[in-house]
Amino acid sequence: MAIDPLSNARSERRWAFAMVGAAMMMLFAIVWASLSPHMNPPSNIENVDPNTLHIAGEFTEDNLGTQVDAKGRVTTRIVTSQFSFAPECVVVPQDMQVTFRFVSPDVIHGLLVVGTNINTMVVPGYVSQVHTMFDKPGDMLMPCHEFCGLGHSQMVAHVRVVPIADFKPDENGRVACAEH
Amino acid sequence: MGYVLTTFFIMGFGYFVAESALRQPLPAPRLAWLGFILGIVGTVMVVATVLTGHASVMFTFYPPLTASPIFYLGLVLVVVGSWIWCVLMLVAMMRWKRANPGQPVPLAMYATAANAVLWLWTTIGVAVELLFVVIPAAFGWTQTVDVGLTRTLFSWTLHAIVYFWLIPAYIAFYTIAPQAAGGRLFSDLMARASFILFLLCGLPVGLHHLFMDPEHSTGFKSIQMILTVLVAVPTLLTVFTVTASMETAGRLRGGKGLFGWIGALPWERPMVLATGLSFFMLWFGGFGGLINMSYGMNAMVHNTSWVSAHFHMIFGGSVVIMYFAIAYHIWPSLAGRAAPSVALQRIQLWLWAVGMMVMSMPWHWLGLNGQVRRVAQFDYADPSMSWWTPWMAVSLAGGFVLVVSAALFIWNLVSFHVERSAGVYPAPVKYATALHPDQPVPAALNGFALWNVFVLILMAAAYSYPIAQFFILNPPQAVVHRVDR
Amino acid sequence: MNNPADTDPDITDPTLAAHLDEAPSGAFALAGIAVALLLVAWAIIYLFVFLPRGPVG
Amino acid sequence: MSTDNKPATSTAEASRAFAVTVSAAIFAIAVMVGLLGFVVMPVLEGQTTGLDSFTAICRAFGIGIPAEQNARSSKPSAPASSTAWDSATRNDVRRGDAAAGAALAQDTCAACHMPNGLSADPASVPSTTGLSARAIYKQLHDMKRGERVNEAMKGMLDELTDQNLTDLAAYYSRLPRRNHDIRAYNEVTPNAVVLATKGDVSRALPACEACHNPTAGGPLEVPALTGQYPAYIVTQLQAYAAGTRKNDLYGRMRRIAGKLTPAEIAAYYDAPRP
Repeated sequence: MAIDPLSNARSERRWAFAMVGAAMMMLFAIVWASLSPHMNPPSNIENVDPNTLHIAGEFTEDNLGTQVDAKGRVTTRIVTSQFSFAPECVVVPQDMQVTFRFVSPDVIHGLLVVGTNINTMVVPGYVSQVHTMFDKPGDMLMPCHEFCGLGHSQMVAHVRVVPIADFKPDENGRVACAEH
Repeated sequence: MGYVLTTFFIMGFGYFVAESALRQPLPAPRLAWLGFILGIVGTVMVVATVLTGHASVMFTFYPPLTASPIFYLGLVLVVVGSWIWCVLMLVAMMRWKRANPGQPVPLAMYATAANAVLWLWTTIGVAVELLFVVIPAAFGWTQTVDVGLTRTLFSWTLHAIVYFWLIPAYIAFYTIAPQAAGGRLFSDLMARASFILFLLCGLPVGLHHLFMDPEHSTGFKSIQMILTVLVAVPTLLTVFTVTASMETAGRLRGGKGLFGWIGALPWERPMVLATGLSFFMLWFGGFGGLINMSYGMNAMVHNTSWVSAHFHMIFGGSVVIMYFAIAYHIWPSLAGRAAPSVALQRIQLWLWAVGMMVMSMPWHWLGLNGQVRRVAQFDYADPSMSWWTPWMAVSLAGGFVLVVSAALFIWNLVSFHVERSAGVYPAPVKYATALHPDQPVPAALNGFALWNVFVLILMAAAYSYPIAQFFILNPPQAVVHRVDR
Repeated sequence: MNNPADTDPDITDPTLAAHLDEAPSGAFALAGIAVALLLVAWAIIYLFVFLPRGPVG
Repeated sequence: MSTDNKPATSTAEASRAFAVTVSAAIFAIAVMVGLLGFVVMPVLEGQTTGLDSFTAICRAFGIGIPAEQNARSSKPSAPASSTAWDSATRNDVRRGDAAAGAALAQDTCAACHMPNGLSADPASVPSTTGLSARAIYKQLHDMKRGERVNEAMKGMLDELTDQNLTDLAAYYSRLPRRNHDIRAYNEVTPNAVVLATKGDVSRALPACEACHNPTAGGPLEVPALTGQYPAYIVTQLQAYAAGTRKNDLYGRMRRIAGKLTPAEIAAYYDAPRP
């Protein structure tokens, strides 16, 4: 036989090592991002009964929106339902840690905030929680991104990021969007 | 569309391979026809319910939205039809092995059988979801749905299903394209290893579709992310092996130097042209996929047009264009006539690739900027979205090109039968020979027993607790939302 | 291995050897460039889109 | 290099060696992947967020420990509607006795709602046909609890038990839907038809029929409005916009009605479908 029968196996092996190396480089970058700057998927397994959300507790109608607690932590609670967000506009401070908590009383929804890494599914039966920080002020679009029924396309909300100086909680620690 | 086009194509191509590569008749052709009829009946049921507005739940179902039971039963029939195909493929391979003891199964058949094995594993998730959760809810036997469980079961199917769609294209890359280009397959063993890697790594990775879901923990998400990184490896191996195979063809035709062989390839042959265009689109599709699977990075693009762009590139582009090329390649031996116009076939392939690029490329950028998918209308008056309009127009233009190309494809196949000019009875389809045809094949790469054990172990590791948790933690369920009454 | 009917009688081992002394350098070059560009594109998105969008989780 | 030159046993041995090597490699990868995903990543990440290693690993496996115990908002508030679709309520509504409901309707409701469910005063008394049992039950329950304010109805409902409500819901949900011709109503403007069938994304207004069509798959308690009196729909939209009716879940209808102009409300929706 005129050509070396193992030469192709050698080339293949060299290529395979290079490719596994390339995959490992990406993996390393991903793991680093998850550990050091904390860029992780939202994975907070926390159950809540979708049928009685509105009766009592954290997600009753009057408790929604942004609230600053006694320790100064900012939490924004939003209910996604067919086919709107409640509330449709929330205010959050710039350069502060913000915790979003989303629930659904009916079907699967999902949302993202345009231009940020905020992205989560909202599954009935679970609280979806996202910790984040905004570094620029402005109104950001927050559309529903998972098909939730025939009114899905019109399900849109906004996140209004304001400088800390303009972020003024009332006596109950609550901040809401002004009428627009 | 995704289910029906692929399932029927793959079944047909599998039957063709089983007869042409093994050179033995198909076992139980009547059963094959039964599978086909089940598929047709199921498709009619699905299409009828969707068109009459009784199944506005899309093809990922989205429980607790619940459609007419006829919709789900139709899907079950399609899947059952494809299971018949799987069994026939495995029986055909075993018969051949019994008749040719100690001989390696021809690569095309081995890969087709690998796909059948993969599909049997893949469909378990959606079959369990439909039979035990969704269909009882659709008939009204149950009032609530464990949404986390249904999403997890669907994710079991959701990723491996695309490998089921993809593998026929890879079969063409490895076993048809090098032969069509006049060369040899660079390495038969590497091809087998790639198909096995698809089988192993394609299954335990479905949770990467649920990175943004609240019902799974960081641990299982991250191990499935790592396994997903590994699933890029067989594609990267394929890129090299197929490129090297094409290089042998180019050099045998007189190509010299580092890149001279590329120009020497017979690009006028549709199979060669399609392989080139397919690899070009695979780059973009693979790029989108690498971003999708990168754990935290998924947050930038989850459920946006980016994802649509990714699978239009990789499936609608690189895979479907190979389906076209395979159809052109095998039609002469099915019809008993030569192609009336290879030029029209080339035009059709070019239109498809250009249309798909023009349609999908803008979606990457729009998706990265927050254009969500599965939405019927946007508020283009909103300043944050007004700049999308021209890009959507570009995308739409690409869509029209695709429609023209699809129509031309149908004409190209019809023309085999209507034009008198096509007359010469062509030679039967040949499969590529390996560069070193006598390299011994380990028994493990000539069967699936060992690999099934590993799939079982990996699936158990990746999915056992993520599914069991719904029975252990018993999360609150969601009430069924009927969309058809 | 392969069916004898599949084998092209024109391509003999000496023919292969005569033509394939450079192979697979072209495949290494072409596939290598493609994969390198892929990694670069991935890194661009990672560094210039993903990281600036800030922490979540 | 043909296999024929070798004794069969050596090929079999080589195959076995291949299988063993591959098995070892796959197990090694699986173990490393497991360690990285369940130990290294969660522990390192847990250190920066103040979780001890044990908790971090448990959380990585998803053993029900939320990331942090959030300060629960403790502000007590009366729900807009106390109707909840828990399993008890769903079962009660499903098992309502239509015959008992018919007798009760004859005594209590027929004076205003008429025996066939079609009222004589379309502006203030709705058609009660073509509605699901859940839709009827929800409104009866809310009015009985005073969450939807209606003095006339409250007086009647005070006399009724929850079982009576489910029976009435069962009876009225079985009445045939009112048949009517859209063309008889000249108030329907093209704009209203667009809002009803397509909505308006610039105001985040979903199409009315995304929920109120009988086959829409909207919220469980949503009333189908294809047979409702236009005048009644107008008064209810006005009440939602003014905030005098507020028993809708999470203010969905209040927000929608609030975004509509008075002219749009006047141009009522009545779906052009059977």
